[in-house]
Amino acid sequence: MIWCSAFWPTRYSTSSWRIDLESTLFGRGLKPLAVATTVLLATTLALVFFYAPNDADQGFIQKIFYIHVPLAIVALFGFVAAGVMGAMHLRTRDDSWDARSYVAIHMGVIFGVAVLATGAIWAKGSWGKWWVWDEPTLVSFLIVFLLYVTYYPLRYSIEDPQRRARYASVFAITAGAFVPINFIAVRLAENLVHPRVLNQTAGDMPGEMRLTFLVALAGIALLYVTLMKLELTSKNARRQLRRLRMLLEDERTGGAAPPPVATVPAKPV
Amino acid sequence: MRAIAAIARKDLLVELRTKESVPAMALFAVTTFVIFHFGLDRDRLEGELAAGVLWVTLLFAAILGINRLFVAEREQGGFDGILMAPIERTSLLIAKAGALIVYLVALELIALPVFALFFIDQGFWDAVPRLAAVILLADLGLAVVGAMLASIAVHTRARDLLLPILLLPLTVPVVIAAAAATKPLLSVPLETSGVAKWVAVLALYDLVFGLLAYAVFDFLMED
Amino acid sequence: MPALPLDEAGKYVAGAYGVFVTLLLVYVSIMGMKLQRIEREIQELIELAQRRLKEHG
Amino acid sequence: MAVEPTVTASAGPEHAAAPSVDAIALDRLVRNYGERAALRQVSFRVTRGTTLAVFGPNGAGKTTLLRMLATLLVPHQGELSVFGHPLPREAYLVRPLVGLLAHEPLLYHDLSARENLDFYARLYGVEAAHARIAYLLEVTGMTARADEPVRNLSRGMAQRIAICRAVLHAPDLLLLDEPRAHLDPEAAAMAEPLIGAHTGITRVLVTHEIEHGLAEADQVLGLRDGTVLIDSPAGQIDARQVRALYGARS
Repeated sequence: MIWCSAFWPTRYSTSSWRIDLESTLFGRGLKPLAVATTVLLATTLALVFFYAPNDADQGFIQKIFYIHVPLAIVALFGFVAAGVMGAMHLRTRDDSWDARSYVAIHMGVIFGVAVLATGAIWAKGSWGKWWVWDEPTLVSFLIVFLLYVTYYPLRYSIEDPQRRARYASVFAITAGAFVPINFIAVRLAENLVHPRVLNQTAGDMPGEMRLTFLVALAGIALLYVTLMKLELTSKNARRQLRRLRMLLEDERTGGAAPPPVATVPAKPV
Repeated sequence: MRAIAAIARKDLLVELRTKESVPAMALFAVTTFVIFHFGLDRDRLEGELAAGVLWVTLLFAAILGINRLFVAEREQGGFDGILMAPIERTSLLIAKAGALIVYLVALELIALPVFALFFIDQGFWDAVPRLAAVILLADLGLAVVGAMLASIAVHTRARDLLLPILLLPLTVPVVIAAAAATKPLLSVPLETSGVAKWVAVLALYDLVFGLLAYAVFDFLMED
Repeated sequence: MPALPLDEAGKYVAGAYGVFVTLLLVYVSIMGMKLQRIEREIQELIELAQRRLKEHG
Repeated sequence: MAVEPTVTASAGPEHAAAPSVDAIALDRLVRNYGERAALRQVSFRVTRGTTLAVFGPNGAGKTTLLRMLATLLVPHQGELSVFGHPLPREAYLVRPLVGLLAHEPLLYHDLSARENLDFYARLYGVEAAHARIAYLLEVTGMTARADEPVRNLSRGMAQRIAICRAVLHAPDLLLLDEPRAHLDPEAAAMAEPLIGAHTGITRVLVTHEIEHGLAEADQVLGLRDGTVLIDSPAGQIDARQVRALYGARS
């Protein structure tokens, strides 16, 4: 999972999230990542519209494939990765893992919106209606999306921050395990053979198409990682500000450093 | 084991005394069948339509029972009493899932005959043995995921709203598999093709989420 | 369903990529607003710090 | 008067660890609630068999402290051990030794007093449960009302059943959160042999009745905003100093 290491904050300390004002910076590797993403996405667009041949039977409409499928794959891997981060949070009690799990799901849901939108447009273009039930991957993606959307009401309906982080992690793990099972069940239920175009990802695509697809996939994956790093940086900045405000407003300490607030990672079990 | 028996026994005793969950679930199911009759405007159902009506009704009736599962613990201090006791905390999950299976079976003992009476002409009773296996496996899946989600939802503010929206997507595979397995059993003439495949999917679901719920439950109870 | 003529298909493809870009822009603008909120909050904290310095200074 | 049947809790080890070990030991214990600290760097010790009285205004962290000793809350920082068992790692060894009498009676309203006690006896693995329950019900004068649902009992009677529940498994540490609340004098006298001073059990008594608390305590702990302001033997503290805890913010 290449992106897991990419967004690991460069100066990772086990107490990275413990707020004693010198905590970890998430934004360190952001600039190179952003540059790489823009370059890759630009090449993707160029390849899609000037290099990849038109699909034999779907024609020009098939070009949506290069955006729709990578978004779906990256979103799903993001969800499963969020489950791993949730497990890491439960094991190490380090709140930064909970933040990563939250942001990973948040990004997955945003990418999910794009997947469903582009999927609907593609369905309208090639099959004449905005939604098709006999398209198993689209249907199972919708179910996964409906599940992950409930992450927000779950998170905001728990007051105690420690418990909220724990329950969010349990959700991330459960939903992460759900993704493959859901695909199996829906795939078995749809007796209709998968339309030719989408199962081309199995590699029997002509060379140019596969190259374009792989570049697109890399571009979208990097986009996911960059946006996630951006979100983590902004969340961390806002959290630091809240700490700073508490520190300044608390007239009892009047600026003296109060005890660190975040939880101590218990000895890993 | 002692703790599981103690908690399950307590739950069933409270249910027998208050008759809070099962009657409500049964009434809900029968009324839903009537609504389906008018909604679909059908006097007789078979095959996938029958399977669909049956499983959608059972799923939503189950939600009523799951919503009530941990309310007594939350409102009457049962959580503190149990979490302070020298027991494996996962016994609470197993006991609650077990109690939920008992409620579901009680619901099905009432709802299925009514369903057959309303919609099935004949041949229902020779489908029952296989149907019972499918139903039990589905109940196990609902019970495990339901008990885990109920223990999460009960600690939140909007628990009656949160539980259904969390549970429904998660139990889609159960409904798909159960309905697909029930379809041949309720078709006229009775078939049995494909039932095994879907029973396998149900078993896989129960196994994965059973292990997962067991593994994470301690974290849900910790404070 | 026969392949659409180029101009009509083009509409859909443009629509799909358009949706992707707009979502991206919406996200960037939200991040922009968050950045503004952070700046304003830093402003407030600086004033608070100066006041705190005067009191304890 | 019924004779108290001997009680062996099959679940617990042969009662507490070696007698010399402190009943309770806290070292810079911290418990947060989000950004706010409920307990800040709390440290104190309680020797076996003694009674610690805990005083302090609302929100001082008294209940948080009790719940941590009852293994219901996990420490966020610092060390906490009961009878030498560090928490939360060895919570399962501590649980059979601790009894909690909280604000809530922790009883199921739809079950009768006897059924509630029977349920907890099964949880704690109390042998000869029936004899033990019968004895406790008689001592607290609740035998007559033992088979009605707890829902029908008054708050005072429910408190008596809660006392039976707290001592059901003969704990070595009793955590009492304002035990005499809702109890009339007669009931309080009845509860004396179970949770009173001379039972010899280590007790942590949270109360606002300063004179009564001081009289019963061997050691006094004063808490305010999660920090320890008073920690001294009962003899060296008078009611005036304790009352100062509740004054306006200094």
